[in-house]
Amino acid sequence: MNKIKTLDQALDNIKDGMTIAVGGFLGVGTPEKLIDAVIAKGVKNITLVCNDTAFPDKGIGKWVVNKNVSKVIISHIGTNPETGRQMNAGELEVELVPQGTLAERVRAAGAGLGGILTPTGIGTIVEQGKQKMTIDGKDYLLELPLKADIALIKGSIVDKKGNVYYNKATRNFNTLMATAADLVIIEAEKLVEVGEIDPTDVMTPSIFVDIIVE
Amino acid sequence: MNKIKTLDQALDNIKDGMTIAVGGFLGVGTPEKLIDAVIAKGVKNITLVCNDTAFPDKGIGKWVVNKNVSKVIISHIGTNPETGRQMNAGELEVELVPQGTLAERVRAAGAGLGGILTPTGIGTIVEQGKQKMTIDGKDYLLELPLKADIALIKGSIVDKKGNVYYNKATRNFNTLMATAADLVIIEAEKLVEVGEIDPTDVMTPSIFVDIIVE
Amino acid sequence: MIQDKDRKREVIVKRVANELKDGNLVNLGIGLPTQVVNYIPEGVDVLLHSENGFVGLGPTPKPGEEDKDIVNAGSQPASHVTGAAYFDSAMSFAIIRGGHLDVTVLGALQVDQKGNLANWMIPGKMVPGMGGAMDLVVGAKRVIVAMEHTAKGEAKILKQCNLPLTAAGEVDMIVTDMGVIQVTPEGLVLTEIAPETTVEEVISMTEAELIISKDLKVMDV
Amino acid sequence: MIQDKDRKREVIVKRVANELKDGNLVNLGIGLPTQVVNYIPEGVDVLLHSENGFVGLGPTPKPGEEDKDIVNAGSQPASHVTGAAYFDSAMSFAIIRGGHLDVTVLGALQVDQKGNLANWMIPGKMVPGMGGAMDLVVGAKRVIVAMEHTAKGEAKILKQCNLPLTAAGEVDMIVTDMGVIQVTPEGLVLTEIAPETTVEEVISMTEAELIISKDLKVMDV
Repeated sequence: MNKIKTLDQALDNIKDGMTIAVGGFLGVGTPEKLIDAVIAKGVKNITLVCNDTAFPDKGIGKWVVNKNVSKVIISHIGTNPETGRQMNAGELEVELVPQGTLAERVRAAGAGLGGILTPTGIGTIVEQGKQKMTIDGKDYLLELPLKADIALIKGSIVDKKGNVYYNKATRNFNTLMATAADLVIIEAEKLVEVGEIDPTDVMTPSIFVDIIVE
Repeated sequence: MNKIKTLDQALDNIKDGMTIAVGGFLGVGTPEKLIDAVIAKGVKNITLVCNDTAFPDKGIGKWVVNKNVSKVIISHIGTNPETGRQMNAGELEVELVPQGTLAERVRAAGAGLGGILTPTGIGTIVEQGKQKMTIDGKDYLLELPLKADIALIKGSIVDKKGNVYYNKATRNFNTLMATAADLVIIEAEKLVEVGEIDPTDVMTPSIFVDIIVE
Repeated sequence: MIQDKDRKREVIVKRVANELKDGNLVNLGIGLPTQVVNYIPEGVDVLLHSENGFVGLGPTPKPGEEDKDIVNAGSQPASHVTGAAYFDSAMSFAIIRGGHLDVTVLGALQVDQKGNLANWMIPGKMVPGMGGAMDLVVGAKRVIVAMEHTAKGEAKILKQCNLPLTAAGEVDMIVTDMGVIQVTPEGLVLTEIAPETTVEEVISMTEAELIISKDLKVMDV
Repeated sequence: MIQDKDRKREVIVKRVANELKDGNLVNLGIGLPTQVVNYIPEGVDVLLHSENGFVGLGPTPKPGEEDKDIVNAGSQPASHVTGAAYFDSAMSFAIIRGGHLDVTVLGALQVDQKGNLANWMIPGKMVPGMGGAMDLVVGAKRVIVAMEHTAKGEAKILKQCNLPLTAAGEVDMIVTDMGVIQVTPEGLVLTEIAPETTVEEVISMTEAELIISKDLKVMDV
């Protein structure tokens, strides 16, 4: 099983209308080459699951600027004025999710959980449309799993089998997104031979990675 | 803040009747010195949260043999005949929890979640007394957080601030137990200076560790 | 009907091994299923999952070469293959429950027509606990039961399990020393029969109703 | 009442810094709260949490010494201290939500008598999203709001917030350029007053009802 593909081969899997989860936090730990390739291909109507929309010229923000995205499920859009503009103009649907809830919803999808109960959002508009439950006298919201068709992630060191090591603050949502998508494409900052990453230090096991691009 | 203590100092925190979560899987990744010290101190009526009761002469199984424990919340007791004997004789209360559910319940306690929905146990006696919920046509059990007064864990490499690295298969429940207890005592296989573990490779951040014994 | 105990076990594990596909992530239960690893066809690259926290379980180390920090889920000395990855118990069961495991192979005390499985306790007699079995059976894409067809002459494949269940309706396939049975919405279908074995023998050793496949083959073992 | 903008900010961050205890794990919000780090008293060893995935946030690196893989939660170049630890977003928010954070310091658009906080959106005008703020305010053991007392002369400490809430009843303490206010079951209690400031000035700049502490002190800034 050779998982190493060209950008073109990897992009064959990405179609209009898909839900795509992308790793990264304000552009750090984001697969920029994959992002650019999606723009070049002109993919449309993507539902984006990501922490934020980064910046107009960096990270996933470029998808917003280039109108590849019709909906974002996201915790923060403040660093990309274009996201707010499109939202206010009715061109882009924005579902805001507290960052910790976003992490748990994606994790739940990857871990086969039907949902999780979080106190975050109680007493706020985040409650709207959600089931509230009281456990031990404390209120919680039932938050449901969030799954994607494709995850695009970035690894600092990736071996040819797909084991991943993330350097410093680049890990963020990459580990979670990899567990919650039908197909996972990783952009390797550094591609190494199988065995070069100590098995104890692997952060995303190869089983989650389908396609590797350099 | 000097977290490094003698076994005696660490043991001062452990009292009769406490709920104690212990890392390890069939004795691997288990803090044997701490286990022996609890036996030597003669602590009684412990409620034990652990994956298994290991073996009569290895790991946490020694607590069962020495009658330090009045209740176990656990996924497997089959490797320690004494656990089954005490259970059948009415001397020990045994709450059996599926292993993945145990992991999620402990994680939920550490992560501030009010509970999680799992499909595991549906259609079995594990359902008893639990709320069932249907999400997207699939049935789930609501499983509640599981917290401990004290966690006893074992680290392969521990720095003097309490950052932990677990070698190979010794990680298991240690990372989870550390998040879900009021006080965490770690037994360091190898104690190193702060900074000797690369921050990217830390598996349990120092913030979870209160006391380090060698 | 095969009489030799060793041959019986060989037939079961060899047949299960042939079910594994290249690239599969597989969990092999303690006991008989563990031996499946010795019969995986050449060219089929399978990654083994170990509940205690890794993918890439390797062969049993030679005496003197054991690593105290590597054991399998049964606590026996183990090794890892090149390209393995270790993780904690939350990730281990996220892999299982999240549907990332292609195949789980387990033993059984009882299986029934609805694909119900009982393999974790005999009330008042043997209560080892479910360990990871309930998660494995619910979470894996395919659940294969590998067991001897009967226990002390008594049927284990029943109309309805009477022992506490491990999971309801999750078993996909049963491989025994007498044949291969698929669990289908119509019921249990005998699709393969063991060498030296007759359909009448299988039926007599099975309490559940068996549909005999029109394409009944002899197990290639 | 302090007039100088820089002095106002200094008063706020200095006073907040004095709230931090040795060994505390602290999250400092983007903007003004970030500057608290510059005033932490000597001998007080505080570990800073960064939502994007680490504890042990260090000082801003010198130009030319930036590491592209280390940024703070506002995406500015950052560093880590010796003994830091990186992790993923699930762990980052497990720390926050799980009550492992001793103090979170955030700015506010509005705070009210019940400890309600609004700091993440002005409908139709500014909708940056809540980011990690909702989790931080719900999860941290202590929530300190650090902000200028008014915005363009308008009160921000209200009887009742009219902007969408970040969280209900979670604020413990409000530190402004005019004083220190504790959120108690009885209401807002002014416990400290800024230098050059009168109680009347504070009351006139506050819409909420203020209880003036009998032990009212001048802020040590």
